[in-house]
Amino acid sequence: MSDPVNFVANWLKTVFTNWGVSPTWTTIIISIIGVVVLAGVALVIDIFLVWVERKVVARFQDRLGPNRLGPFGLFQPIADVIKLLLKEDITPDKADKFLFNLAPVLALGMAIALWAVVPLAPTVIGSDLNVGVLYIVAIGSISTLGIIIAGWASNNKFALVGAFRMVAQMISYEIPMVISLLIPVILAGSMGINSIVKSQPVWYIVLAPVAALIFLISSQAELGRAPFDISEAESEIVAGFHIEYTGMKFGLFYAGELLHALTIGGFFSCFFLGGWRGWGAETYPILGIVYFFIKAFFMYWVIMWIKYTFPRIRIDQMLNLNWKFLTPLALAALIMTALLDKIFQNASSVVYIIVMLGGNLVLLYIAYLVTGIYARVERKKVASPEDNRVNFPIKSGANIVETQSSERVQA
Amino acid sequence: MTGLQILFLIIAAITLGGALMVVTTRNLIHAALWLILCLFGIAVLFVLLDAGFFAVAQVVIYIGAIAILMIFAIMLTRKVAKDSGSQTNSTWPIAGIVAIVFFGGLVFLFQNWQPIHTLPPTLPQGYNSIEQLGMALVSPDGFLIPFEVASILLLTALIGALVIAWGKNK
Amino acid sequence: MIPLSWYLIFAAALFCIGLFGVLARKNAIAIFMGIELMLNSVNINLIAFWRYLSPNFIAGQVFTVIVFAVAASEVAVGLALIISIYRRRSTIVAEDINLLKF
Amino acid sequence: MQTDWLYIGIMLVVAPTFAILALIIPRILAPHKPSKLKSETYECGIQTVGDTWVQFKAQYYNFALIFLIFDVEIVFLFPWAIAYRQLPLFGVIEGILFILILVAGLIYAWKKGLLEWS
Repeated sequence: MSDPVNFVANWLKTVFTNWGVSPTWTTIIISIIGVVVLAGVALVIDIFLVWVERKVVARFQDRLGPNRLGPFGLFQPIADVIKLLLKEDITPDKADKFLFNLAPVLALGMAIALWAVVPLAPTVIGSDLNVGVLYIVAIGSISTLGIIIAGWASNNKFALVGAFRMVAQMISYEIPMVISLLIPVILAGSMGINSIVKSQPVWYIVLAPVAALIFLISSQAELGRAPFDISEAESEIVAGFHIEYTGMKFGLFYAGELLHALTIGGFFSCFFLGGWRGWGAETYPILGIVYFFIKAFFMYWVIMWIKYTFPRIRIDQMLNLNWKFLTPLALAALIMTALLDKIFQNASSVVYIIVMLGGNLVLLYIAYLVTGIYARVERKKVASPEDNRVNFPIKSGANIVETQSSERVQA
Repeated sequence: MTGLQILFLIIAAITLGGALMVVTTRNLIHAALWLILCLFGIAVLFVLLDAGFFAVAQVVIYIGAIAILMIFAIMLTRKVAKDSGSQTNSTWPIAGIVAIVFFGGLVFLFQNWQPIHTLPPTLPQGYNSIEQLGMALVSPDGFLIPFEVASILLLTALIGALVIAWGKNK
Repeated sequence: MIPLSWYLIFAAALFCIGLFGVLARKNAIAIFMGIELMLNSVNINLIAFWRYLSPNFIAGQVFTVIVFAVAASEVAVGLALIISIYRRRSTIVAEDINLLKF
Repeated sequence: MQTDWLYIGIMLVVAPTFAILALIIPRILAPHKPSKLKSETYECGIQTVGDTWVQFKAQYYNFALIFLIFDVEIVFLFPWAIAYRQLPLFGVIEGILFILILVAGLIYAWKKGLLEWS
């Protein structure tokens, strides 16, 4: 009974075979059952995430959060869902009706679809695709498209501006994210996510901390969460691309964002924290599921921590951070990892780990120095007497954040 | 008729329908979205052809980048996109005839070619075509020169596009 | 099993629809969409030939990758040209761009 | 191989179906009283002026362009990364050369000030 999921699957297989169902159809039916169960579990977790999010943000802000409905307010999200289901659904007259409805479906659907390749345990994985990493990127592209559709179909100025900002941000941050994903692929020699997890006796966060950091930052931007939430800056464009959405349609966007955040946490744990790996996970796959979710929720907590700690950054700062800092750093890390790994691949594992870790730390230190010099030059430019105070760089359509804090974000 | 064949026919019908909508729809944004549907159908066909890498690459490059670039370009030139008049040339019937004749000619040529009725050979066990592709791309006996030239091509395209679009203003 | 001919006919049909788009559409961006369809039909052919005729010889896949790069470059430069024309002439209707016509 | 994709295909059908279900249930349960005022375009309470023609900032296009080129580059690099274990040092350096050539494009855009948001 160490592996209940496969036990049930095999039992179903024998049942169907005894009924005289052909092997092909057996596979198809079991796949459908597997998909429905996985998607259902993802949705239930998603509802639960509403509670987690509200509770954690309350704690960060020294509040209590939902605490009336059920123990620790645990039934609050259920009440939320019932409320959303009973709310009137308004479609604006000028909206493109079909596309307007398609966008939230894509938002939640793609967040669920990502779970198809997440290895929950050594033997519990929807589909051990040999192009798993690129599959994640591809699904990310489709969600980007969903946002453009949402912004355009709403036929609303705020929605369109919000969608453009969001898309510019998502496509920009996709570059460092994918480059940082190339590093685990190189180290594991495979794009299959399960094989990447399997090849991590030493967690990749030790071998490639720079890639882990870049992945964390850029996926935060990919999610459009604070500090990268200029796309829904309440003070200027009200709510961004989902301004016209009401009731359950908005609920789908919200649920999609929360589930996507947890999924990013799960992928981070797969790529850099050893996924389901842990004591006894090989023999008792059920333990692997527990380890995986502990790591995924830890990373989800980190993502929330970042979200509720940093102020929103301006759009020019957002783009600068991406193109002038993260992308070059990611490329440098990729080149360094490829070279070091090739040169030291026959060295003993202790030497190998020290070299990789050392290389990454040296790279981080160089990046720190270069950014410091760059920041000093920029500060001098801003503080030079001829344009002192008059041309204080308040960019159009961006909210005002102090230059000081922005430099801290960039550094 | 096997299940795979039915699947192929459904996908092919959706893709060709999407392609027809691309070339006939008035609203350019809609045309771009139909194009995306069509490209997605082609990605599914790549899966049927055992080229999973190209399926995801198709989605990443065509849908994730090229289609979005097109939508941005449509947005930039929106005064035209709103143009409610006819979206086709006056010579469109000729174009239609040319296309149909071309299609007929291609199908006629296929008939005289023997290997067209081959069925796919089974791939060897454990054959990793992505790995083979990666090896071929950087081995000097393989496609090293095209690989590096592709890089230079992309670089030239980037610089050229930036210069063409914004050259004078900076 | 799907015979090779199905893929070839499908690709031919897609190519001709793209050709029609290129010849018939007014808007330059729509013409680009037609070109994309044609390039994609070529890709299907390349992959189908690789799979059916020479699965052990990887050239078909390499060509497809190169076509991806060419398509991306072509879209980048082409759309930049269109935007450049739009900024100068405020039109992207292919018929109206006739400075070089004689 | 094909069974892996079968699962993905079913997932890509089922996942949106779940979302569509979530949209259909309110149709049955929720009240539906449309009014002209309610279905107007929202603009902070004031009347909407003109149509949705917003000034599209040309910079967005720039970034999409750079993104496109780098995206293609990354797709080229994935087969290289998978074959990485089998490659000699020479092959690895080929891949790095490929990256460096494209970095030149990034540096060009940076130097020309095309990465600035103005």
